[in-house]
Amino acid sequence: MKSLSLSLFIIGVIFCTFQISFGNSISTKVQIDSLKIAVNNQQSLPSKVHLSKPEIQPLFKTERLNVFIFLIIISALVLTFLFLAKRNHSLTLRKIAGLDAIDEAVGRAAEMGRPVLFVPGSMDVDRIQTLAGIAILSKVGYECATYEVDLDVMTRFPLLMSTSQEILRQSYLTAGRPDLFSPDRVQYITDNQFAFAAAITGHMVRVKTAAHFFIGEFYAESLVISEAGNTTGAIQIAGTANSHQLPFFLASCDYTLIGEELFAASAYLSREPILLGTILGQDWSKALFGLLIVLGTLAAWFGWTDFIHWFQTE
Amino acid sequence: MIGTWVAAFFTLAIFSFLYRDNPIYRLAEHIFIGISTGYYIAVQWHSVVKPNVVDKVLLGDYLPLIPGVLGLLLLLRLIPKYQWIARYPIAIYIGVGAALNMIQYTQGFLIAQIQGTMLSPTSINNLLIILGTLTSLTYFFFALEHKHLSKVSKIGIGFLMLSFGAAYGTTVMGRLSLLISRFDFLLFEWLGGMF
Amino acid sequence: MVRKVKPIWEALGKLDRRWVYLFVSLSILFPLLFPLNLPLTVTKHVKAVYDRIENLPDTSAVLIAFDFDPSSIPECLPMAISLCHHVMKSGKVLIVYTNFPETGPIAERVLEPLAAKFQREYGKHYVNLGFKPGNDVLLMALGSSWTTSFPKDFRGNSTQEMEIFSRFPSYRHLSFMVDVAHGATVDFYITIGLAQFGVPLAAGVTAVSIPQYEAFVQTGQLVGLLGGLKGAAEYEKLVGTKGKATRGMDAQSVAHLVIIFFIFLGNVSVVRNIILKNISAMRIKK
Amino acid sequence: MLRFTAIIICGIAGLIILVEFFFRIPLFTKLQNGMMDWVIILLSFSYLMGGISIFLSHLQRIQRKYDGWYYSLVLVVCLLLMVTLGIFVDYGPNGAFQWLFKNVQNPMQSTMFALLAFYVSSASYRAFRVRNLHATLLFVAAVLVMIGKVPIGEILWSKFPEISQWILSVPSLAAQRALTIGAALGLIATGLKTLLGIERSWLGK
Repeated sequence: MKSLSLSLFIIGVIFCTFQISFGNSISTKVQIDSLKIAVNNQQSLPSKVHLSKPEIQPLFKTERLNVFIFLIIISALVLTFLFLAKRNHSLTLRKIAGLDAIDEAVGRAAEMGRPVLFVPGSMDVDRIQTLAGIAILSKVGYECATYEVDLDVMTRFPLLMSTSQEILRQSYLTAGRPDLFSPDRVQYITDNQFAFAAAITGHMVRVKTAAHFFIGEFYAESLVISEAGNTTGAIQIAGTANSHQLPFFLASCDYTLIGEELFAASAYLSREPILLGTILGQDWSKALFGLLIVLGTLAAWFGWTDFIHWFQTE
Repeated sequence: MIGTWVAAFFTLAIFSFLYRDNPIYRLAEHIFIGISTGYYIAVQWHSVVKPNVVDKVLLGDYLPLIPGVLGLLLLLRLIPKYQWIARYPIAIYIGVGAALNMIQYTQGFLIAQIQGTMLSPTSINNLLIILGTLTSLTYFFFALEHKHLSKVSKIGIGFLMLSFGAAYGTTVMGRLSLLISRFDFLLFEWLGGMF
Repeated sequence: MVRKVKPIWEALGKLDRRWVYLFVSLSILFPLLFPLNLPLTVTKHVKAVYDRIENLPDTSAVLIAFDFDPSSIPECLPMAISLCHHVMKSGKVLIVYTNFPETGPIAERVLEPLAAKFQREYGKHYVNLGFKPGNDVLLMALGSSWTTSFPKDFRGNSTQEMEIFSRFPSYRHLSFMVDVAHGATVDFYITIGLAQFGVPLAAGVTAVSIPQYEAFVQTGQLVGLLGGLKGAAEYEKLVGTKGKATRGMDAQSVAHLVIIFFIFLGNVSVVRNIILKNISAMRIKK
Repeated sequence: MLRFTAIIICGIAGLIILVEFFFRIPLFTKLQNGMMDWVIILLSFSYLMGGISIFLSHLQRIQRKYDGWYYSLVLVVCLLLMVTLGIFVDYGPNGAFQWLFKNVQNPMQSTMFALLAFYVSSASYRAFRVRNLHATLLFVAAVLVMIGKVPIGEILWSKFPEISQWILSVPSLAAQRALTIGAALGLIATGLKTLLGIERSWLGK
């Protein structure tokens, strides 16, 4: 009860400060006449003219109708799939090709008897891509446990290190080999961007790791790591949503999860309803947009321009 | 002149990382973080806290006191015990940011880009743009496991590879321009300055 | 039987990386010391920006946003200098501000010499508002008025009495703007500046962002696009100044050739192996 | 419970922006303008908080004598020097504050990214292998764009700049458009979940 009253008090304080600061406008009569939708003189405001008070303006800014409808459709799709994903857990995505590449990479490392290196991105746990990286770390951990391969994890933030340790402990347990897990193989190196990259390249060359995973949020240091890793001859799997870093990963890695494929792979693995629902909602929105593009192309071909005009932004 | 020498020293200190990670580089790195963080704090004071809050309050307009106080609450996030208070000021700008994102990216990015792809497929280029956009979109479609969809997304990955190839080329171009300007500085402003 | 690959091909693919550093450095130093002055043609995206500013009526105001930090000075600063040069030379009113904390003083160092050259009066013909955080939120606030968000300009004198802001009280009154940016700030000038306030814009971006903003030129959301050092050099040529960008282009040309040579060199052994494998495969089939 | 209040406030703040965008209600326009000025001030304080947290974390390293703590000492001294110079001494164009910014911070920030030019060039040589069709397409597009974007390319063959521009404005444009649509959808969905309180990571622990 105490916290309820306290929170109501806080909302009250903030609301009445709004009222004080903009008091005069609330007390004035909300322009009821603007509620009467003026049917004919629907004159859209040329932005150059200073906002002189034209006569009755319709309440709803009709020139933004298409934005309104798009937002409603996308929200409806995302929310329905969120709801569905929460209710029945059989809802899933298609197989992501990158995940087979992970099995193959760990298998190869087992053959060569060399350890595997995993870098969950160069950002902390509060980033979405890092969470996706950790979801894939748990699968790699599971594979390494079954193939009895050593797994080194290098992180740039202490919080990410402890989270990765917990994730790995869990996946070694589910693989039935808790004895193989050693927490000190998960290291926090430094929070400096380039020193972190230098430490990783040093580790790869020294320990001669056979498979490298660079999955998470990377910036300019991605190039330093993937180039050095490539020259050691190891098989490399990368994944990030930062499109500026994708060209380098694509050039120097054997398989790369591109942009949303990273989130789809982590949703496929973790089955986490919110992430799964969001991806499905976005997918069907994309399907709708694809349909709109096809319709628009036909409209443009046959000259039916007011269909295209409907999408005209201001 | 001293300024140019100082700048040249720090430029070479950073370039020394190419050889290997060394104490001079670490020292220069920490000096950089210290100076830049101090700079950002001073700039925030002079660009917002002073003109928009302190000066206005001194002139008798007490309205900005409210966001000012909320801002001070934000600083409590540094003290673990009172971290929860900072949630309220953060809530305001997270909410504003989220709503702005929704409006902006629907109007300026989604609708405008989709409308930009509604081209009459008479010219080869238009056809390629339409085909490329649709096939690339199917590459990012994860909902259905569909036989011939995977063939379509194979074409999409082709377009994506061309696009990332172009991005690789422009990135090399951009990074080289940075290196050219550092050499330009070392050659003409530093060494040139001496002759 | 696959013929044993001669060690020379293998060695070429395995040179130590410091050789690459050496060749790239030489490929930049030589053209800087002995300029080649290679001819440069202006592309249509850059010409479109120049024509738009040139044909604006003299009473119009143009905003040049300095949205880059020191790491992008080499590509973005020459663009900003030649754009401000052009706006001042053609007699339009110039407003400058930045979303980056480091760039207030940099803008000041650009505007001072130009204003002296074209006798432009501060507060009447041009103004430097300096930095303010907020990005898209700041732009939304500027939609209603410059002076509430920027009570003081970069030099600290109050903006209320300035003649510029009585003639152009808010962002909506701009006729055109160019966002010289190293990253995503262009996005909200498109989604808010253009879509909500109706101010047309062009962008001057680092080379890294060229592919991304090409799509916005095609939809007409961007009037034009200056890309990387080459875009800056082209605009310098249009405006008739010989700045740092033009000087850097020779080195850029030679460096590109060296990098392309290394890409081919790296792939020589790979391509040879593929060819050899195909030859031996065909021989086995026969 | 208190977390719930923060989510409500976040929702209300977002709602005001959304309502103002779609409906002409002068009250909401006034509220939005007021809120924009508030958010600018709050953002400024959040950057201040970021700077102070860096200061505190390095201060802690000095007290606990982590290895390399003397580097942190240098960092803390530089930070305090800049803050005192900037806020209390002289913020003007020819003061020590701007001198340090111009001659220490600027060159290092530019050089750090210039380093990447070396890594890009060595990566192009050692890592850029034509392993499969995808890598070949990447290779072809990269080389053609690079050769077309410099004056010497035009001298070698007048068609190079046209090819380079064609790659950027047709195939690359189509793929970038798909990426832009995907990214926009991601941001809209995240914005929606944040306003409805489904996405709570910003609340922290």
